[in-house]
Amino acid sequence: MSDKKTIYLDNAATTEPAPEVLKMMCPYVSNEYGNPATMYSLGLSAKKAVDEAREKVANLIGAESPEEIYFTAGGTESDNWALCSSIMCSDKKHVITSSIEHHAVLETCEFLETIGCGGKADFLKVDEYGFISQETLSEAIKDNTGIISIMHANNEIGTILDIKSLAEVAREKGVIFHTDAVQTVGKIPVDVKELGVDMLSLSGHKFHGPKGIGALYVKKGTKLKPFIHGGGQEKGKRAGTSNVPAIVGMGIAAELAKNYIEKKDTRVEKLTEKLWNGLNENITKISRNGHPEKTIPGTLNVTITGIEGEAMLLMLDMQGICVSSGSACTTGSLDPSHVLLAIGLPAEVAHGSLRFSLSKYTTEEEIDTVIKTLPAIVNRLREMSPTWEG
Amino acid sequence: MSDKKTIYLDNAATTEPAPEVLKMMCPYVSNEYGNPATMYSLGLSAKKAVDEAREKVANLIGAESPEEIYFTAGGTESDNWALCSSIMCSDKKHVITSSIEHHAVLETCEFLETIGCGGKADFLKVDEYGFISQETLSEAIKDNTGIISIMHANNEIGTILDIKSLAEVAREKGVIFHTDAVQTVGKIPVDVKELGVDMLSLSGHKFHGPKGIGALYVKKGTKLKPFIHGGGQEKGKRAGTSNVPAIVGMGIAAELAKNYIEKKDTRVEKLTEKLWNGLNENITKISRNGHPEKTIPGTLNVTITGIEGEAMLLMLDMQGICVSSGSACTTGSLDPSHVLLAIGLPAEVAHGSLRFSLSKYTTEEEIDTVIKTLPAIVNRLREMSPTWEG
Amino acid sequence: MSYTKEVMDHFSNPRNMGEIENADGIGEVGNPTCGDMMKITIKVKDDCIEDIKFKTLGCGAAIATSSILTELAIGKNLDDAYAISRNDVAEALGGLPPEKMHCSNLAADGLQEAIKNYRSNN
Amino acid sequence: MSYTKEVMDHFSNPRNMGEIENADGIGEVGNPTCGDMMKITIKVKDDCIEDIKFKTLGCGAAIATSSILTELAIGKNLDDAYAISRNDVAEALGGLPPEKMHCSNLAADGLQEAIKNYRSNN
Ligand SMILES: Cc1ncc(COP(=O)(O)O)c(C=O)c1O
Ligand SMILES: Cc1ncc(COP(=O)(O)O)c(C=O)c1O
Ligand code: FES
Ligand code: FES
Repeated sequence: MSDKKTIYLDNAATTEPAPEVLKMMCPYVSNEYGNPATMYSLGLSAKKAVDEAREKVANLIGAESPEEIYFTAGGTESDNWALCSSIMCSDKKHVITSSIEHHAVLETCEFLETIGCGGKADFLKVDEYGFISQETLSEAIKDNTGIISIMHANNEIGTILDIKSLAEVAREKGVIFHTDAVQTVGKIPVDVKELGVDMLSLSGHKFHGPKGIGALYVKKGTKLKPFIHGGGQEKGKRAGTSNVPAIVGMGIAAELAKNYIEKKDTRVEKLTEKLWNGLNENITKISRNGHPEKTIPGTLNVTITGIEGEAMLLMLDMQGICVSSGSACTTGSLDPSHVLLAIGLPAEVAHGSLRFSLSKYTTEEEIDTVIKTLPAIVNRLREMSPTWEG
Repeated sequence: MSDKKTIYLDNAATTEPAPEVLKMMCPYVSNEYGNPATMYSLGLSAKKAVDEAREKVANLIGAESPEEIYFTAGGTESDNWALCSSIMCSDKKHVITSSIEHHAVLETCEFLETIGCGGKADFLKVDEYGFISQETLSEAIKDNTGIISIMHANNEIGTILDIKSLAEVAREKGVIFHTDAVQTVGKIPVDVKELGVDMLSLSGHKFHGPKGIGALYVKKGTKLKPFIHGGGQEKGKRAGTSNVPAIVGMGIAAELAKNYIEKKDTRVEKLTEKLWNGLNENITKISRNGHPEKTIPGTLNVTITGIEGEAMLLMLDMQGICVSSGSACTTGSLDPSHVLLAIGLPAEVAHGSLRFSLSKYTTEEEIDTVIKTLPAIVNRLREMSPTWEG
Repeated sequence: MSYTKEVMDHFSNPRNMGEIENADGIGEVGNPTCGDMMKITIKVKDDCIEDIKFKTLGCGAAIATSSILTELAIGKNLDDAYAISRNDVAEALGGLPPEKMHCSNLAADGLQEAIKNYRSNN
Repeated sequence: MSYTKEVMDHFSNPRNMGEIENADGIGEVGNPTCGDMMKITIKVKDDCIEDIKFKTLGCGAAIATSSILTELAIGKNLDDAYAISRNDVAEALGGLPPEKMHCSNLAADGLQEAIKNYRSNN
């Protein structure tokens, strides 16, 4: 069920593919169905389309060469790959990451600790905004540190970390630096050379591209061991028949995103501030999580005292408003968000959190509706609560 | 470049998605873009679509329950997962497989031998058709055999192996049995209970579904450890935002394939025989590889003495005919097909092989054109050859 | 994860929400750290539950199970009311997602606490 | 993997394909086990390559490099012809895919063998 009136504010979970993306993907699903690994013309035209998309993705993140882009099935696989490649193919078995990473990084670390290859991970503490200092990182580096993986921006609270300064520490100590940039690529300028990273993960469906496609940037010269084995695709580094339509779609999305970012449109930031101000004026005991300025445009995470997030989410949905409570991936779980706990929120407060994530398609009217709708829902749920004193 | 006159005979590499598949995928790429892991309605309708597709795939392969189907990014990932799960999460570190498997299995075996988790693989010899006897398998099983992985049908020569009898041996010895059924699912009846397998890999784009989507069947009760980590998707076993459009598309393809198989249409078999007879009558020193009857309908692998496969492929392509020489995945490589060597062909003969793979969309007219076109190409190339004596 | 129509009905139109003043029995269960708290208040007459109200902080399932519990309990004698199980609650709602089954404990436990409280006072 | 227009041109319209009868020099290189074999025959006059022909069993690149080699060699004096390198061959074809670079060896080697054969006979 999707009707015109749905107000979609969960763009950090997934986004609506751009109409241009759909249009360009279509031929590659229908008559241009060739396998780019083959030698006949139908395959070669598919290969050409894949190469063009690779170039567009390379352009979006300022890679030196399209050869540094490896297509994957999504951000999750990119994260898994970066860590497994670095730890499995090296004597250096120590991983440093942060306590606010996406589960794709956190659980891969746990995995590396259990398969008997000798992996060991440390999870850096963050401050109240989600930041990590150069000192904290520097102190954690050991002789056998094989990779440092710290996210560019957090998917729940939106905080953008100072990756440039952290990657500098890694470079000085000669450790490979990976960043999960799934939440920033396509939304803010991301330049791998400027950031100084060796590897970077991105995902198509987070910036109005298709689902099921992502990429891993690997700086030339960085050792890369395959994670999915079995064919010559992606220069022998990532096997499996290339997902041509999705690759083409992500390429177009990358091109659109680049144009969008270059326009320096601040509409989304302004709408986000409007949303925060509107909620803050009309709801008591509400607070904002994450850094108010160093944040992904469009992401607003709030905690509202005396309510549980899921109940708010369901009531908003009844009004046609889609938001997320805690992390999208753990909505089915009962634990409070590990990110909110890591930035110091008590569990009972963390339970009452909501994440709004806007996109360039979000309208002011939609934000007005949310500002009008949520306070009544909060009142209603607080009325039901045995702990709320008013 | 794709024009009406392309004769596509490389359906073992990838197939043209059915028009019905495209039609049903469309809404899930455009307005039904919700993330099925979320709780609001847009996500729930996506979840429903995913569940329906899961049921259709379960139906196609006779699974006891849709819960036994796990979606992946393709056949390659399914193969990698089955092997890694069984070896990494168990004390039994020995893999038995065959020497004619797809690289997705072969290279994963090599990978398991190198990451230091203690994996060790044996590659069973096959006979001239690609068959393996119960005795051969039985003798190879050791106390620490953790998984047996033998393909249902070979992608290069088409031979269908007697998986039922091999799985029986595994069951008697209490070893998990996996089959790569990427080439059979959707083309011939495949029933996991009838076959008696514990795990089975399949891939959407091989039966007129979309690229970038596959599944692993895992019989209830079989231990399954995640391979791609980081989220609650697929019951916590396979992380990453669900590729809803592709899943829906594969569901439709599964439904169409089931209907098609039930009709017991023998057109494709007949066209394949016609092709073989036509080539055999018009080309000297041509022979057919693989078993002539126990074979996937539509797959015809031939070797033609005195010519190199790629040259034939390129000349066929100039006439608008797409075929494959050796395995599609290794066309870029210079080694003769490991499968043809395994069934006993000398390297110099193996170099002169071509694979034709038909689909239900192949027409008799197309086959007639190939029969008319190839003999002249063969003559021309033999004329160029310093070794051909005529 | 998705809820049944019954759950969504009780969640959006909860029955007997509120607090009975001068209640004969009060049951408080749950823990805000876990994100869920419930308070059941009952009025008892002739060993039967004459009136019952709830207040709940929690997820959709917690609110819906509270609501249906009050409907199941009202009018029952104390022994029968005490015997209402988590499964009774879940069943009356047409089922709960597996990961939400624990929420139904809260409601049944809350009522049992209220009845115990009433009995200890009388 | 894809070939340049020049490769495809030489592959589909090979120049100087065949065998010179009573050749002054014959070069045979390659190995059918590897899928490639080449035979170069030359006619020499005044220390120059007056005529040259090839026969090749091999991939598209092998055939195209044979063909372009004959064009590069014809009319050259033997020393210059002997000096034609695999890179010259690849360049003249507008480049070869990396995995096919080795095929260009075959052609240059074949010509060198033919010249050596001619010289050893004269
Ligand atoms: C920060 C971050 N990393 C990784 C992922 C995983 O990306 P995908 O769903 O494309 O696998 C996500 C989104 O779910 C994310 O927000
Ligand atoms: C037998 C076999 N297994 C596995 C695969 C890999 O499937 P996919 O390309 O969907 O990853 C293929 C096809 O390439 C195949 O033929
Ligand atoms: S009451 Fe805690 S999850 Fe339902
Ligand atoms: S001649 Fe062997 S691959 Fe080209």
